[in-house]
Amino acid sequence: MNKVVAGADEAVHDIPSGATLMLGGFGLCGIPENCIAALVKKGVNNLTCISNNAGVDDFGIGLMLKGKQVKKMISSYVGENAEFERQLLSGELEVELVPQGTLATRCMAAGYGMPAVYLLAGIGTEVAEGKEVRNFNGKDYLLEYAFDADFAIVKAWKGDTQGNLVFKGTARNFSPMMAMAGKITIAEVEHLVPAGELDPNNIHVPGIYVRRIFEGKNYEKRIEQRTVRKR
Amino acid sequence: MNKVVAGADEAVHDIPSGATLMLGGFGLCGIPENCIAALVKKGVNNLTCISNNAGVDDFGIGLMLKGKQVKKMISSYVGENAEFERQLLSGELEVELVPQGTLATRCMAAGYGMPAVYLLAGIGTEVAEGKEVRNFNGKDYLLEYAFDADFAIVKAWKGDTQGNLVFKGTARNFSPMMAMAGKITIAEVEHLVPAGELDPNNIHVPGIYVRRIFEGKNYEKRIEQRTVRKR
Amino acid sequence: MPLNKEQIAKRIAQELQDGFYVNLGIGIPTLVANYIPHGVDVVLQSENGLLGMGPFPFEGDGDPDLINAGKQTITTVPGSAFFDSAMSFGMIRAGKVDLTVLGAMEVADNGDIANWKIPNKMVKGMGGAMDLVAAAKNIIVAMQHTNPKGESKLLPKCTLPLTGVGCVKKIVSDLGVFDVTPDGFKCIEYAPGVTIDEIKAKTAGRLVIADNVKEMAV
Amino acid sequence: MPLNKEQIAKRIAQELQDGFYVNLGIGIPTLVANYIPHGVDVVLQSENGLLGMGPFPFEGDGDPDLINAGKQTITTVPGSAFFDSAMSFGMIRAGKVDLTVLGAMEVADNGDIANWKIPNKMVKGMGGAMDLVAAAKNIIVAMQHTNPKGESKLLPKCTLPLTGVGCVKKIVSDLGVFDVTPDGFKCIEYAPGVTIDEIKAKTAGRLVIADNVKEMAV
Repeated sequence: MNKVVAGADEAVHDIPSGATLMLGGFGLCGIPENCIAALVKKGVNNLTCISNNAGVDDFGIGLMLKGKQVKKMISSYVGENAEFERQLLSGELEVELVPQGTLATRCMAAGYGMPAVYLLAGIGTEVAEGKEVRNFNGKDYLLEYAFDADFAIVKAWKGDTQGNLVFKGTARNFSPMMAMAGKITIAEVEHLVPAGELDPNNIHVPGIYVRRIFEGKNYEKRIEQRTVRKR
Repeated sequence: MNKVVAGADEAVHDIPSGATLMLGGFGLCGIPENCIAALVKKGVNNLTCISNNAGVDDFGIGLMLKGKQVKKMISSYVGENAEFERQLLSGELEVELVPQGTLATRCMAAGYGMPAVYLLAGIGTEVAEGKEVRNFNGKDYLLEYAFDADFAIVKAWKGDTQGNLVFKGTARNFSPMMAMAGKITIAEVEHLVPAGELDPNNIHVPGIYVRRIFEGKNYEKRIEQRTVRKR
Repeated sequence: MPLNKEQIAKRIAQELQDGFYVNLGIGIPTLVANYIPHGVDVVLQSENGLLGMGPFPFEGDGDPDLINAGKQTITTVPGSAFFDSAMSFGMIRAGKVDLTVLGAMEVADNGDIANWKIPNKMVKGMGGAMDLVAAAKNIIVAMQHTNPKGESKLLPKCTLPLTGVGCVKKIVSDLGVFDVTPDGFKCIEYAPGVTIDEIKAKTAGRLVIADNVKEMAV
Repeated sequence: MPLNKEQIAKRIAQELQDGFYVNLGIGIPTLVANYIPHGVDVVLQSENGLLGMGPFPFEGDGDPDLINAGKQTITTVPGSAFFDSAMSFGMIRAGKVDLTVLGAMEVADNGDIANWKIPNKMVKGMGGAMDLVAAAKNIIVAMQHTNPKGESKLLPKCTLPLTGVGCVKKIVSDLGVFDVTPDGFKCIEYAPGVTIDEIKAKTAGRLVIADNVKEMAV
């Protein structure tokens, strides 16, 4: 069983144009920087990207948007990106906006082998249009379907050679559910350690979900809004 | 915010006869020994217990069965208990058998605010009788409802004064989902520590789900089947 | 004098009760954290995966792996816990968060809220707002009573696309405090120097004045 | 000579491929772990919340917080991970477990399986068996070919209440190895000293003999 690959290029080598990808991260926090760079270099296009956000003009998924590699974004919030806006308004880019909790839960449903779940968010709004509504205990819920992604690409803090992953702080966000949901899951980590070094009680994503893993390089870990107080 | 109670008696003081309880544990592994003892002492009855197993004759939920405190068990496996069998055959006790994964997921659904989920287990068997079947992507699924429990009672390895819980080994099993699902969740822990001592990256159940917490006493932690090999 | 943003935040902070788990939205709601009453212990939830959010970091600190839902650098308090986005919205849906404070473009007198989309403008998305308003058991809106053109934002019916229906329980605006009741907006407090007549003039939705209406203590 | 339990387990172990995640049921399936071929690296899943199950502990060891789904004390191997029951069955349902080996009272020639309930006997419950058979993508049954009365357990139709429908892919019995195919049980190997005639006599369900049927290497 060898899940360790040399680097990002090898990890994404078989991602074809037209694929549906899940990409972990919230804003620029916890995004798979190395894999995004490799996808930009590889030049695949017509991608459908399931990701809470779409990066900024010069970082994150924004780099893939700049290269016109993305056909459709499925996200909860896509501000902070001028090129995104241009492509959207010109019709080059398709966007499906999904409430953040629904986005997370549709990923989770896929990872848990549940084809669909009933969720509250969006009832009575345009998000509910065309969706099946069902009442349970006096409350209306929307039937929401599990996402179907060819690849999930996540970035973790630590990982081991068996594919076990541990995240740090709020960089965890969508990544565990996406890692569990992808047909093929690729994990880049800041620290790759031998099997047995991570505490088995504190694994966020068990290795069974991870097909390929590598230690990423030169993490920039850009901060979108550095907010501080005086000492 | 004070979640810490003096002990098991205080923790279960308001559990009334007729209540529906979730009890964590798999076999005798990870069961809330102190709370079970307090419930036996308190003598409440007519309880509905959602628990993967029903203990053995002289330990775990078996102690509550002996006192005829249980009206109904909702479990996946109830062997290993002669008194249980006697009460079941005599009609004193009602049993609802639920596939283990369905049991876990119906707890999870409650904790995640999902009224119902679609699951595979039991399709084509007597478990499916009377249940709604729906086809997704060519496969049939059963509609299974979230459990509704008045109290969830779990045992963790460590906990802090904010109610954050950490489990050890396979003693985790059903407890995290039950802790998340109960209207009122009671946690007994082997080690109660001040807030800030547990690593926030490694919390299995965040304190928001836990109403009462205490450090349990005299854990027996009985082993049901000690199986060993020669050195 | 209508309230300023800090005063709106300060008034909302008085709604906090000891032991509350609270989700604060972006903007004025974020400021509420600065006015938590002494002796009241609340835990702040950030829907990107944190319970126990602390203040912004000191200058020179700031961890890229530690941000709030507004993508700002933050800190944690002792007893905090990180979790994934599914669990985060799970606890919101399951009603474990006691209070949600958020901003709004419009609120209707039946509790409908619109705060995510303006037709013919670039739509950035609803983020977690729809999940929060659909599930939270107690929602307070922090908002200006009127828009920059002077038009009421407390309406008989929202004109903008809805974020959620019948969910707002209370509004604290620059002019006063309003409960959302079956009779419409019920004014229970007015800002110092603001008259009931001004509130009536600037509220387009159904408005009732509480018998015991009083001047807000700011 | 029909195979003994150890030989059945050993034959099933030959089905393991490098990198497989495997769930082994109670009884003969548990023994499969003792015969994993050299150079084949598999990870054992225990549905009570563990990936990376190791052998039983040495005498005098044994941790009450570390058991398998049969409630036996066990150990872990390097790279193991613990998780809760919901995630455990989630990974089973999502098809992440490559192979499930379990026992059966009856198997039908369409792949139906019965292994949890005998009418008029105390029913202990299905445990995780229904979840496993409903979702696993590859199920091998380890069983005796006949019951103590000598009656076939490979049937045209199960007589006992079902655990799952059309899910069994392969059977290793004491008499041979059988693929479950649209034509029924297909005998691909027979145990040393067991004749095809004996297999035919003891198989009640539809049976076909593979053209290249051979004696099992044990």
